[in-house]
Amino acid sequence: MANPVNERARLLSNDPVGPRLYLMRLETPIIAKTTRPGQFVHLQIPAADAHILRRPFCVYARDAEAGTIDVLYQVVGEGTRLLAKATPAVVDATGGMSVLGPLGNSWAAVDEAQSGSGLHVLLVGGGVGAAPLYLLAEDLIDAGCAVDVVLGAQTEDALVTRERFAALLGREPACATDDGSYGRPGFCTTLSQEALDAGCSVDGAPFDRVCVCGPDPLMKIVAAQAHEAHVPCEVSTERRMACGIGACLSCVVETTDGLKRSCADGPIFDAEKVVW
Amino acid sequence: MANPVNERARLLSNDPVGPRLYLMRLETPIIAKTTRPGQFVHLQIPAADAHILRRPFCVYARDAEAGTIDVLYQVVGEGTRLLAKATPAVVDATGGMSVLGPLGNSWAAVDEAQSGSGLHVLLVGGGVGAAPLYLLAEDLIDAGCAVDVVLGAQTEDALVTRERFAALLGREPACATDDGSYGRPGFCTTLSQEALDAGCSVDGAPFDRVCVCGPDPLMKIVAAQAHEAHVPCEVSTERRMACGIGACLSCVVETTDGLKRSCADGPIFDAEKVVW
Amino acid sequence: MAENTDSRAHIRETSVSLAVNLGGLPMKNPVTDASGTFAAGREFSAFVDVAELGAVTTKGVSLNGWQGNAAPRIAETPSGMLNSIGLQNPGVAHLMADELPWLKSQGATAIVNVSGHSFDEYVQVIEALEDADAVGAYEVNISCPNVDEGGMTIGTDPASVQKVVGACRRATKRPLIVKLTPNVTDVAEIARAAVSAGADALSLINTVLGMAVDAERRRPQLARVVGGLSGPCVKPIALRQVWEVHNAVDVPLLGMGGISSGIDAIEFMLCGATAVAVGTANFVCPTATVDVANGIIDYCERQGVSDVAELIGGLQC
Amino acid sequence: MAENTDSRAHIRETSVSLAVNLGGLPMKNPVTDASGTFAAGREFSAFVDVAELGAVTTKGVSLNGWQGNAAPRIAETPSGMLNSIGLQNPGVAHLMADELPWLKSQGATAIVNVSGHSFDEYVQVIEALEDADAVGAYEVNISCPNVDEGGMTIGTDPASVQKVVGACRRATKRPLIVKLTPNVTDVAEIARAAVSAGADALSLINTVLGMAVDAERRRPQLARVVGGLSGPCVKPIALRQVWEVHNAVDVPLLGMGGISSGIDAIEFMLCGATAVAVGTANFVCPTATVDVANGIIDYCERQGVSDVAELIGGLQC
Ligand SMILES: Cc1cc2nc3c(=O)[nH]c(=O)nc-3n(C[C@H](O)[C@H](O)[C@H](O)COP(=O)(O)OP(=O)(O)OC[C@H]3O[C@@H](n4cnc5c(N)ncnc54)[C@H](O)[C@@H]3O)c2cc1C
Ligand SMILES: Cc1cc2nc3c(=O)[nH]c(=O)nc-3n(C[C@H](O)[C@H](O)[C@H](O)COP(=O)(O)OP(=O)(O)OC[C@H]3O[C@@H](n4cnc5c(N)ncnc54)[C@H](O)[C@@H]3O)c2cc1C
Ligand SMILES: Cc1cc2nc3c(=O)[nH]c(=O)nc-3n(C[C@H](O)[C@H](O)[C@H](O)COP(=O)(O)O)c2cc1C
Ligand SMILES: Cc1cc2nc3c(=O)[nH]c(=O)nc-3n(C[C@H](O)[C@H](O)[C@H](O)COP(=O)(O)O)c2cc1C
Ligand code: FES
Ligand code: FES
Repeated sequence: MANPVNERARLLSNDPVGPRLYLMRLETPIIAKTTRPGQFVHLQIPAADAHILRRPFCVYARDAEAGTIDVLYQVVGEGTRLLAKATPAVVDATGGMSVLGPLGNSWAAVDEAQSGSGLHVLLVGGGVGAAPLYLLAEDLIDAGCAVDVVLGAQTEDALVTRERFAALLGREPACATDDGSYGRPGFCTTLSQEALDAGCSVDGAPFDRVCVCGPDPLMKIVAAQAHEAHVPCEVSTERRMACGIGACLSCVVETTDGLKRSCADGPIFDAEKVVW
Repeated sequence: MANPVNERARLLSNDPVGPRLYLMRLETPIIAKTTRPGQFVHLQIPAADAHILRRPFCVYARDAEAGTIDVLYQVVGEGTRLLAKATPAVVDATGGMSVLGPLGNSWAAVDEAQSGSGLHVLLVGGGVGAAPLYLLAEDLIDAGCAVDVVLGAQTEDALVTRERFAALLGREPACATDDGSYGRPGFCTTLSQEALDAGCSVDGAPFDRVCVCGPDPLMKIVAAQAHEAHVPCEVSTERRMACGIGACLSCVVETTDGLKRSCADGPIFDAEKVVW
Repeated sequence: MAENTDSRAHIRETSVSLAVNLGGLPMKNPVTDASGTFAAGREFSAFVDVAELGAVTTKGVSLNGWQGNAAPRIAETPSGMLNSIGLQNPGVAHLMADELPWLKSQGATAIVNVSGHSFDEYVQVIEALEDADAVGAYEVNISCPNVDEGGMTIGTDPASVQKVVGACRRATKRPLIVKLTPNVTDVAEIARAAVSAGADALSLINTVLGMAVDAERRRPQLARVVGGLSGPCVKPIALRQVWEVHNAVDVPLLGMGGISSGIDAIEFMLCGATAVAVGTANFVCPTATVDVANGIIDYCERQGVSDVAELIGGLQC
Repeated sequence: MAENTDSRAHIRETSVSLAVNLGGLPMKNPVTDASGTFAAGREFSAFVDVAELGAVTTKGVSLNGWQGNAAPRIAETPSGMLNSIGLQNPGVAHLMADELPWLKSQGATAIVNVSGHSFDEYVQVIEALEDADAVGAYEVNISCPNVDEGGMTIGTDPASVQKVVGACRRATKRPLIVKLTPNVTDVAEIARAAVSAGADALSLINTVLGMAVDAERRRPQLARVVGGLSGPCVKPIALRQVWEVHNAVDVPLLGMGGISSGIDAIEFMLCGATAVAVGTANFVCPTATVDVANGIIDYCERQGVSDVAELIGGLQC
């Protein structure tokens, strides 16, 4: 892994893209070059000095040449509410936004794909958890994998990653919405189960890997489905983080190997090892 | 006095005008209409949620028609440092700046000028203390007074109110600079003494009033000079303020009538009553 | 300051039942101001209608008045402030002649915050106030230095607390709220002492002892060196102590410390507060009391809470 | 994490004399990290060169290691945070096998923060560490709950403090720093107890007990309900206690609590701290320790201070 750095980033854009969803583009030349799929950045909320903790977000997309990264985020609390208000002018006026990264490990699937060949990988993303799977899909396809994507969201307009995935895959990802406004009505775990049952949509071969990112309950169900199907599965954990670099032990994940730090030993863990 | 209001102001401009000096224009239609000379506004520092206290600033100029007020301020600490960084875009993005005002009393000289006639008034402003004298000069001249102005500053480029006063008076105010870069070298108390000795520059008549604003030591000296010359003198006090409206007793000024609240009983006090 | 009803903030209509009872004091809603941050309300009457508040808590009053401390009396700190006003007040006679009649004329409920430098002084202040009909309850501030005990803060010693509260209890039948200091090892112990001596309710927290330094001039920022910390920064400490006291005694609590929104108030109620006081936030925004009340209404409506009293002590852990 | 010297922050050259002596521990400058916020430094080595710091204070270590508390373990509060890590640590053997040799290889000075659930455990941890040559000083954290005394925090009772400090004192000749808890009525009394039992230096403050609530879900934000408050919000409390302790005892003090800039550090030194520790600020910015040291240099150069030790206790009041 590349050393993390603390970049003073310009905010290039920060726009609403769905219900409580925002897409932010940051100018972080070093992080844009060095981030691997699944890694995250730890952001300081701009112009909010009472909010001292950084906020962790996965990198959704990166453009090494332009030196930018994209973050897709949902407004859930005070910090993300303030983040959504940040404008390029505000961030410029406050001397840029402090972005620590790239942090954390990456999906083992990428290493495996690069050493082995022609893996069949199923990606399952719930809600905003779809974002970190995009970089993964890119790298897996580059490495010659066959990739199927299952996305779940509450409503159609929350399925904001669908088009990027469709463009990358050259076909529609399988989608489910809670309210049935798009794709299969209900939870996306039905789709992940069907995919595991049917095999890869490209050639019908059984999957070699499942990678999931989303709310804990979703990841737990998909991990169980993968276990059932004897397919190795990785999950991306989310814990409250202070340091983000492995020093404070705020972000522990219980695993069969003991307590692990989500920020430094993860966020990606072998699903078999996570004690849910 | 008009009731104070809490206006969400747009910041129209905020520009450096001298060494650590900034001129800010705020859109506060009600305050612009109701402010009397000597009154102040209590501002929330924008985009700085750890800085919970407001900061008090005198109104330098007002434009009732345009609905704007000007504040001239010096960067002295963390709050004013952050204020100087505020841009119209930042303030717009955070929903406007909270401005409480108009607060405090006004110069008795104004009432007196409006009831009596043809008063001769000497205004003495030290440093950024010159700002609150400008509105006073305007009202006094409107009321038919003869007004002389003495200004002191550290350097020529800190004499930022000089031109506005010159335009208003139709002649140059008497100026002193600590470093001698403009006007009389040394402190402006030499000039105030000379003025008291010589009488009003308009017609040589003795002054009926002295109004001073500036650092405490300056006000103390000028008050003594006025006392010596048997001229009534008012001073504008500066104390650390929390509420700004007379409730918390943070801002007390010791007077011969007991402790008074600078924010509500002042900021203007009869110099004879202040216990320096 | 003349009335200007149009520009004042108002507590909005709601079907949520907001009334609570604070140890015998009926409050139309759970929101009062924190003593010393609101004077007796008059200075805020251009911004809020004090009659709409659950009560108005007046600034600490002593028998013959105190001069308070030297200036500077305040300093800003991260998300908070320090004060060393030193309980400046003009004495109980002035309160009765001037402030209480005004509060009564406004239709406000008054909680009178009582201070003293000796056990006797507390009692004498209460005795004087027994003649005033506009007093809804007393809030006894035991964070004052006591000259009887060598200047020690009464509120840090259970025996002194019992003594002063007992004496005040014998002086009145009105609801007696005892205001605790947070600067103790075990606030529950102090709370039990106050209740055993007859407190009808407890209020907490008073300010936390703190200090600020002007590094450039190498001087303390406050003339009295040390002062009381308040504002959002102390909220975690206040919530913890309200929770501890709620688990230790059975009387209702008036919670305060850094409350600036309805959500903050709800947090205190969930930890066991029956009512809440808004202090430093009044300096941040002069409509803070009303804003907090409206925020409580918003929360209850959003969460389907029909009676705000359901929330008291409702923390699930 | 591989070295990447180019992007690290460094303490700059200065003619100001920065060395201080903390109760027998020579420090090349007054800046260390606050225990538990820096692990043993390795995680920060992409950002700072730990050998440049006055010392590296390691995370609290117990005899056989502790699991710590359930998650969530942290919450954000206004200008601060709460933590209930619960002193999770892998035990003293791991520290000696893994962390201390690394610190030594870096050329860093180590202060080892020692915790225990009984008087004996403290002593056993120190006895184990006496075999390690890379220990510059011990910092005994007396804010741990003590099973010998029914779970009470040792650091809140002068007799327990004397007992544990005395026992540690007998176990070592190395500099013994005792870390005080701020959650007491009278910190000076505790400080005197620690010094009378043989402490060479005192460090303060540890975290302030606090709590945070998730109003929407009506649950505490921390799994353990109550946690320790740290960060800028506690600085006024910390400065006050450092000042009180400085006026009460004669040993050097290691000041901490909300330090995030050189000016903050100077404030602590003026109140009586010989050295300072940077804690929560490391989470805000991973170069905080070095930034604080450089800020101290800036201040000294601007003010013409040739030896930083001149500032210790230099507050004028
Ligand atoms: C490795 C990692 C990657 C993430 N990637 C994304 C992403 O790409 N897009 C996205 O929308 N969200 C992502 N999250 C979640 C995101 O960090 C939280 O939604 C955000 O921190 C909430 O901040 P807040 O101030 O709005 O919430 P508040 O609830 O007000 O925050 C209070 C505290 O809790 C923490 N917190 C609250 N919710 C979470 C959460 N779900 N996970 C971790 N900490 C939390 C905050 O960081 C803060 O310290 C990620 C989290 C982690 C750990
Ligand atoms: C009625 C009144 C009118 C004023 N008018 C002007 C003006 O027109 N232009 C101008 O430049 N300044 C004016 N001042 C002074 C101005 O308020 C302070 O310079 C400013 O508050 C400093 O804030 P800070 O955060 O930069 O300083 P810091 O020192 O960081 O502030 C810390 C605290 O001290 C208070 N404080 C610091 N210095 C002063 C001071 N000199 N007077 C009052 N409080 C202070 C701050 O408000 C804050 O609460 C006025 C003050 C008062 C009381
Ligand atoms: C300026 C000021 C003056 C105060 N005066 C008193 C007082 O007279 N009596 C009292 O019991 N508490 C007094 N307090 C304490 C407050 O009532 C309250 O307990 C404390 O400030 C915590 O609440 P807050 O954080 O909302 O301000 C005062 C607080 C401040 C800030
Ligand atoms: C996450 C975290 C873990 C901590 N762990 C320890 C510890 O193991 N031992 C200890 O004595 N203090 C511990 N502390 C307290 C700090 O060392 C320090 O005393 C306190 O945080 C105040 O300093 P600060 O405001 O700079 O963080 C911890 C603090 C935090 C925030
Ligand atoms: S956030 Fe500090 S160890 Fe993970
Ligand atoms: S600032 Fe509150 S009384 Fe003057």
